[in-house]
Amino acid sequence: MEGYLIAISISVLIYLLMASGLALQYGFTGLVNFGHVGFFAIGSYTSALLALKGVPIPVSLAAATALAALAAYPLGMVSLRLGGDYLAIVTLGFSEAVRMTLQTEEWLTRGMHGLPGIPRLFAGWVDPKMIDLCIFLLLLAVCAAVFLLIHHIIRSPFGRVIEAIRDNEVAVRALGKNPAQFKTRSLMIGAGIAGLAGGLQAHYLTFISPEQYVPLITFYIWIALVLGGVGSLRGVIIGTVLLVGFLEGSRFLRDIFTGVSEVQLASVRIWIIGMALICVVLYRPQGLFGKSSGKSARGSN
Amino acid sequence: MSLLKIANLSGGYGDVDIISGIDMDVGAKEIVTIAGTNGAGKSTLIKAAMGILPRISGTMVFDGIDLMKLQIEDRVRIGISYVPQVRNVFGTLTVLENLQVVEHAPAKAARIRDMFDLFPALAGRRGTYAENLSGGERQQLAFARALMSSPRLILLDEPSAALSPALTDQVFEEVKRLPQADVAVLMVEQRARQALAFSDRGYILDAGRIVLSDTGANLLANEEMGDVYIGRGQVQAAPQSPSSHI
Amino acid sequence: MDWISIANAVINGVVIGMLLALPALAITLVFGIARFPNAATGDYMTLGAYTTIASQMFLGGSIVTAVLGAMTMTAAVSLLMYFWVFRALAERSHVSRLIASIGVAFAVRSSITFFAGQDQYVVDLPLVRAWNFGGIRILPTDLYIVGAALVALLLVFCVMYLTPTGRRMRAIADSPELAAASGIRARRVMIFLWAVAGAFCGLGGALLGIKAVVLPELGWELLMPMFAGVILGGIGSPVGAVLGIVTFSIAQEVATLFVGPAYKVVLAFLILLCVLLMRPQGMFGRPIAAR
Amino acid sequence: AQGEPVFRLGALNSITGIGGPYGPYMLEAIKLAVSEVNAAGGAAGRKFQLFAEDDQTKPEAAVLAVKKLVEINKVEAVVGIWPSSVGLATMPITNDANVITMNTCGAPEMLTENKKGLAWMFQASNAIFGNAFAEVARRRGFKRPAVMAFNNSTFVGQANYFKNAWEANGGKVSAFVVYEPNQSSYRTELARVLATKPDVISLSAYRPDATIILKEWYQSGQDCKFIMPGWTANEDLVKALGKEATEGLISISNVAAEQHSAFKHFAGEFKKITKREPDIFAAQSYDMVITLALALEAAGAKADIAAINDKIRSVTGTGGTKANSFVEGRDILRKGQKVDYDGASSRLDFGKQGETVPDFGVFDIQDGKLVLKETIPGQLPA
Amino acid sequence: MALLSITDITARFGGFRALDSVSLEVGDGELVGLIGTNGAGKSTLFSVATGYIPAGSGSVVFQGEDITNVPVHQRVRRGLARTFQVPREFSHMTVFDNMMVAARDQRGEKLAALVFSRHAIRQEEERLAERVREVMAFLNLARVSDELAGKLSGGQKKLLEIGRLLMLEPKCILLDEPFAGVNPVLIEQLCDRIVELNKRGIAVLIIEHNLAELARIVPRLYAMDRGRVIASGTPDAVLADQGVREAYMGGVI
Ligand SMILES: Nc1ncnc2c1ncn2[C@@H]1O[C@H](COP(=O)(O)OP(=O)(O)OP(=O)(O)O)[C@@H](O)[C@H]1O
Ligand SMILES: Nc1ncnc2c1ncn2[C@@H]1O[C@H](COP(=O)(O)OP(=O)(O)OP(=O)(O)O)[C@@H](O)[C@H]1O
Ligand SMILES: [Mg+2]
Ligand SMILES: [Mg+2]
Repeated sequence: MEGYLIAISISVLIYLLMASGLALQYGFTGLVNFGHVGFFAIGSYTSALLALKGVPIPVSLAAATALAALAAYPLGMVSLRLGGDYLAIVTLGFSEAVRMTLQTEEWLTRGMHGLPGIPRLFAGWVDPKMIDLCIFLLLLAVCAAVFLLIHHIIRSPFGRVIEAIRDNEVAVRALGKNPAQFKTRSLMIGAGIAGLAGGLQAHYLTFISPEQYVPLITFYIWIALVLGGVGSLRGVIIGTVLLVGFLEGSRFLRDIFTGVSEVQLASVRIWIIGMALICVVLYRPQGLFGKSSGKSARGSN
Repeated sequence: MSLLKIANLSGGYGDVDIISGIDMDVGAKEIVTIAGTNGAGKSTLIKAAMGILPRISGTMVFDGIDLMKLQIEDRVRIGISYVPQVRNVFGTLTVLENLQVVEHAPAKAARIRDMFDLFPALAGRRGTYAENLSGGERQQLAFARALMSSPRLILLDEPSAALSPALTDQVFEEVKRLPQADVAVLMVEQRARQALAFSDRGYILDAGRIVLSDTGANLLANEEMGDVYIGRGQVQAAPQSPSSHI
Repeated sequence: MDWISIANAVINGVVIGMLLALPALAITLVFGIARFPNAATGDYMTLGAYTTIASQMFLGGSIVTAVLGAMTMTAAVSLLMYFWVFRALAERSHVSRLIASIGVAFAVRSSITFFAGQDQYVVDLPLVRAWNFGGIRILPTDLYIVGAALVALLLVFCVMYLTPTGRRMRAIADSPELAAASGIRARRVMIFLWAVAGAFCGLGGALLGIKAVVLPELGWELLMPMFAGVILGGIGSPVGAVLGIVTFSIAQEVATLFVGPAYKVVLAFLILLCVLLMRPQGMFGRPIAAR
Repeated sequence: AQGEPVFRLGALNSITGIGGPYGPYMLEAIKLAVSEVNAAGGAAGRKFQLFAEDDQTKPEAAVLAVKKLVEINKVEAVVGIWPSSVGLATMPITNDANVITMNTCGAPEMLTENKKGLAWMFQASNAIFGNAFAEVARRRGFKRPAVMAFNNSTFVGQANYFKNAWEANGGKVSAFVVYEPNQSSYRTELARVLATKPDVISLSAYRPDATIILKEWYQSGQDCKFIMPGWTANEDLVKALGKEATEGLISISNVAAEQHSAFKHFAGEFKKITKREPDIFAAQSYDMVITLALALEAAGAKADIAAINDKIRSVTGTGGTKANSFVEGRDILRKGQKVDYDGASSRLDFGKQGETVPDFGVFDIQDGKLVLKETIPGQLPA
Repeated sequence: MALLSITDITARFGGFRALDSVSLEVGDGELVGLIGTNGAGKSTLFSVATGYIPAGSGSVVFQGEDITNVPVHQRVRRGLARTFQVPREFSHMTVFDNMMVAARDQRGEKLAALVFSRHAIRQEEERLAERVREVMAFLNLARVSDELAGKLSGGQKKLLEIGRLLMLEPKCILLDEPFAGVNPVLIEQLCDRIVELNKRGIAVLIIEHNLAELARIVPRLYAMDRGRVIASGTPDAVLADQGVREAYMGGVI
C-alpha cells in the first residue's frame, strides 16, 4: 500500500516539477508553451545517457537541467516574434522534433528500442526497499527548492516585469525593457526545471523510450495548471494532485462498476476525466483554488 | 413625459456599488449631459442604461418599457444606441463593415452614405481596418456607428475626446441637431462647459452619486461647481479664440 | 527522385490536405470567432466516422445517407457542447476553453469506445483501382474528397465574406459587448457557427473513415497537423486554413521522399517556423496592428 | 471465498492506446484460462484471483498500474504484458517485488534485463521472427524483397533482423522503410517501396496501418506479395479489406506443435465468449495462465514464488508427458510424472533467459481463409 | 543643438502615405506642442520616432546619435519615452505595480542579483515605492492604488500612463493627447506639472487638441495636416496661420 502511494506521490512530484516550470512560463510570463514535454525528454535522455556512460548521477542531472535550458534559448528568440497561439504550435513542433530525433538517431539513443538499465537513484546506497522512499524524499526537496525559487522570482522586480509582459508587451518596450530578454530567461528557467524533472524520472523508471514523450504529457501539465488556477503556485500543487488523482483514482472505479467489461471500464475512466475537466472549468472558473477575482472588488471608495 | 426614467439605480462590477441611488430623467428630444471627475462613475452609469453593467438594482423605464428586463440587443431594437468610451469600434472590421454590421438600420446603404457625407474623413478610409484608424477617426466612426440604427435615445460616452477642435464643433453641432430628428441624447463629457452650453439639463456625478442637477445654464453659472468639477470657464471657451488667453 | 514520384507525392499531399481541410475550416472558424483552438475537433471527426459505420451497420442504406447522417449527428453534438460548455465560457481565457475542449474530446471519444470498443472498423465500400496516367496515379474516390472539400470551402467563403452572417461573426469575435450594443444577436450566429463546424468535422471524419480505417484515435491524432495548417494559413482565415493544411500536407509527403517518414514532421514544422518568422500572422492572417 | 487459499494474479493489458485491438482479447483469454483453472478446483488447491489493469500501452502509466497490482492487490504474478516498452519499464519493479511476469514482448533487451529469471517471453523475439520471415521469403523463391515496418521497437527489430538474415546470404533488400504510425495515408511511403519494384514486401505492421497500406497497395494496381505477422494478417484483415485485396498474402505465426488440440480447445471456448477467432496474443495469454497454474500445481500449495518460478521451465520443457490443457497436465503431475505443456500458441520450450523459440506456421490467404502451407522451425540468427 | 531631430520622415501603410517627409525638432529642455487634424499622422510620427513603426525614409537623431534603426527599448533607455493615445496599462496588475514596473534599470530585474544582492534589492524597492506613492498622490491615483489597472476608468488610465512615464525619468517625453478624457480641473494641474518637469530640464513634445491649455504652456508649436508639417512657430503665429485655421479649426474664427 505505502509503496503504491509513494509511487503515485513520485508521479505527482514529477508532474509538479514540470507544472511549476510551465507556471512560470505561462502563468506568470504568458508564454504559451505547448512543447514542454520536449524539454522533459531532453532532460531524461541527457541524464540517462550520461549516467549509462558512468557519469555520476548528480552531474548528469545538472547536465540535463543545463541542456534543457539551453535548448529553450532559440525558442526564446522565436517567441520574440511570435505571440500566443503561433508560439504554441511552434513549441509543439519543437517537442515533436525532439521526439523524432530521439526516435531516429539510433546511434545515440537506440531509437525506438529505448534505453533500458538506466542507473537508479540511490542504488547501492540504501536498501533496495527504501529506494522509492528516498527518491520520493529527494523529489520533495527538489520541488520545495524549485517552488521557493519561483516564488522568489515572481515576487521580485524580475517577476513584475514578466507579469507586465504577459499583460502588454508593447507597453513593456515603451518602458525601455527588452521583452525578449525576459521571456527567454523565463522560458529557459522553466525548461531547465522540466529537464531536471525528466532526468529524475529517468533515474526512477530506469527505462525510457521516445514513446513516453508524446504531446499528451504536455496537455496533462496544462490541464493541471488550469485545474488548479493559472497564476498561483498553490493552484499548481492542487491541480497536479487532482490530475494524478483523476488519472489514478479512476483505477478504483472497477470496484464501483462491477458489471462493465474491461474495455468499457477504460472508456468510463476517460469519460470521467473528460467530464471532470469540463465541470471544473465550467463551475470553478478560477480553477479549484486559483487567485480569486475578489481583489478588485474591494476598496474603490 | 420623460423618455428614459431612472430611479434609485445602484450597481457595480463586483460587490461594491460604483453608482448608487441615481435618479435621472431624459425627456424626449432633450440633451442631457453628465459631468464629473475621473472615476466618478459616469461611464458606469451609461453602461447601466445600456444593460452592460453586471449588477444593478433600481428601476429604468424607457418609453413605458421596463428596461431592467431587456437584453442589450433588445435595447438596441427599441431605439437606444451607445458609443462606449473605449473599444468603441470593431478593430478587425473595416470602416465600412463597422457601419454595415449594425442591425435595425432602415435603408442601410443610404444611411451609410449619409454617414460618409457627415464624416468625409471616414469615406476616404472605408477599406481600412478600424484598429488602424487614428484616435480621432475612430471617434468619428463610433459616433457614425451609433447613428446608423436611427435611435430614439443615444448614449454618448465622451464623444469629443481625441477630436480636433474643428471636429469637436462638428460633432457637437450634430448632437445639437439630433433633437430635431426626434433623438434624445444622454452624454458624458469632459468638455462640460461646451456641452452644458447647449444641453437642456445636466447632472454632476461624484463618487457614484448625483451631487447636483439643474439646467445647463444654471450649472454653468454655479461657480463652486465649476472649480471642483468642470473647470473654470476660460479653458473651455478657448478653442474659438485661442490667442486671447495665453 | 524522379518527377513522377514527386508528382504522386504532391497529389497525395493535396488529397490528404483537402480531407483535413474540412475540419481545419471548422478549427479556423471556431478559432477566429469563438476564440480558442478547439481540441474536440478531432474527436468530432471520429464521431462522424463512427456514425457512418453505425448507420451502415444498423440502418443499411447508401453511403451518402450514412455520411449525411454523420454530419447531422456531429452538428448536433457540436451544438449540444456549445450550449452546455462553450457558451458559458465565452468570457474566459482561451486556455480554459482549450482545456474544456480537451475534456469534451475525452468525453466524446470515451462515449464512442464504450459502445464500439477499441477495435478497428472499416466503411463498407468496394475497393477501386486508381487511374494510371503514365505512372501518375489518381484515385476516383480522392476526386470526390477534393470535390467535397472545395464545395465546403466555397460555402464558407461565401458565408464569411458575402453575407451579413460572416460580418456578424467577426464582430462578435472582435467584441461581444460592442456587438450586442450594435443589436447583433450572438446566440443565432453562434448556433450557426457551431452547427457548421460540427457538420464539417462529421463530413471530414466520414471521408477519412472511407479512405483509411476507423479507430478511436482517428481524429485526435490529426489535431496537430490540422492546427499547424490553420496557423500556417493564418488564424481565422478560411482560405488560409485550406491552403495552409494543403501546403503542410504536401510538404510532409514530398519530405517523405527525401528525409524519410520520421523527419518529415520535423521538416514540415521547420517550414512552418520559417513562414511564421517571415509572416508572424501566417500566410493569410491579418497583421496585428503596430500601435 | 475468504480463508480459501488463493493465488493472486495480476493481468496488465494494453486495453487502450495502440494495443487497443489486442489487449481486450488478451484479457478475455486470461479470464477464460482462470475460469478453467478455478473450475478444476484451482492449482494445488489454490484458486486464481484475478486483478486486471490497463497500461494504456504507455510505460509510465504501466509503472503505476503495476505498482498498484503489486502493492495494493499483492499479486504474485503479472501476465498479459504486451509491448516491450511496458515490459522493460515494469521489470525493475516486478523484480524488486519478486513477482513472476509473463509477456509477449519481442525486444531482445527483455532477455538481458531478465536478471532474476522471473520474466517469461511467450512471444518469439524479434530476431527469431525476422529470421523466419527471411526463411519463408527464401523458400518461396523471392528475389527482391522490400521491408516496411511500423516504427516501434518490435517491428523495427523484426525488420532489421529480416534485412540482416537476408543480406547474410548475399541477397539485397530493395527498399527499407520505417513509417510513423497513426497516419491516414501511407501512400508516399508505399510508393517509395513500390518504386523499387520488389517481388515481395515484408510488412511488419499492426492491423489498422496494415489495412490502410494494403488498401492503398491494391488501389495502386502494382503486383507483389506480402509477408506479414499472423496477428495482422488474419480473418479480421480479410473482413476489413475483402477477399480480393487479401488474396495470396503470406501470414506467419507461431503454432502449437504437432497437433492443435490445445489451440482448438481454446479457440472454441474463446469464440463462444467473444464471437471471433482468437489471435496469437490471446492464445499466448491463455497459455500464460495455464503454464503458471501447472507450475503452481507442480510446486505445491505451500511453495513460494521462487519455487513456483523454478517449475515453469520444467512443466513446459521437453522430456515430459505431453499435455494440452490444465486438467490433463494436472492429472499427469498428480501421477508423479513430468509434464510438458504444449500450449495454444506454441510448444513453449523456454530457453536460458526465458525466451520461447516456437515453430512457425506459414499460411496463405486463399479466398479469405488462412490455409496452412508448411511449418518451419524457429531459430535464432547465426 | 537639438535634442531630438526628426528629418524627412516618410511612412506608408500600403498605398496610404501617413507621413510625407516630416521634419521636426525638439531642443534640449524645450517644451513643444504638436497639433493637427485627426488622422494627420501625429501618433504615427511618435511611433516612428520611438521605433514602433519603421521609417520608410528619413532619420531620427537623438542626442546627436542616429537612432533610426535602434530598437524601441533601447531608445527608451537612452531617454526618449512616450505615452500612447489609447492607454496601454498592464491590466492584470495593480496600479501600484504598474508604476513600480516602470522604473528603469532596477537591480532586481537581473536574475543573478536576486540571489546575491537581496538586501540591496529590498532597499531599492522601498525607495521606488516611496516615489510611486508621490506620483500617485499627484495624479489622484492614490485612491485606486490597489485596484487592477484594467478596471480603472478611461480617464484614470490616461493618468496612469503619464504616471508610468514620470517613473522613467526620461530626457525627452512624447505625450500623445494626455488630456483627452481627463477632467478639466485635473488638466490644469497636469499642465503645471508638465511645465515643472520641463523646468527640470526634461524636453517635452506634446500632442493635444485642447488648444487653450496647450497654448498656455508651450512656447513653440508645430501643426500637421495630411502627413505634412504645415506650420511651426509661436502658438499665436501658428494658430493665426490661414492653412492651420482652415484645416484644423474648420475655418472658425
Ligand atoms: N497600420 C495602419 N494601416 C493603415 N493606415 C494607418 C495605419 N496606422 C495609421 N494609419 C492611418 O494613418 C493616418 C494617421 O494616423 P495617426 O494615428 O498618426 O493620426 P493622428 O494625427 O494621431 O490623429 P488623431 O488626432 O486622430 O489621433 C490615419 O489616417 C490612419 O488611418
Ligand atoms: N470593469 C470594471 N471592473 C471593476 N471596476 C471598474 C470597472 N470599470 C470601472 N470600474 C471602477 O468604477 C469606477 C468608476 O468608473 P467609470 O468608468 O464609471 O468612471 P468615469 O466617471 O467614467 O471616469 P472617466 O471620466 O475617467 O472615464 C472607477 O473607480 C473604476 O475603478
Ligand atoms: Mg468614463
Ligand atoms: Mg493620434
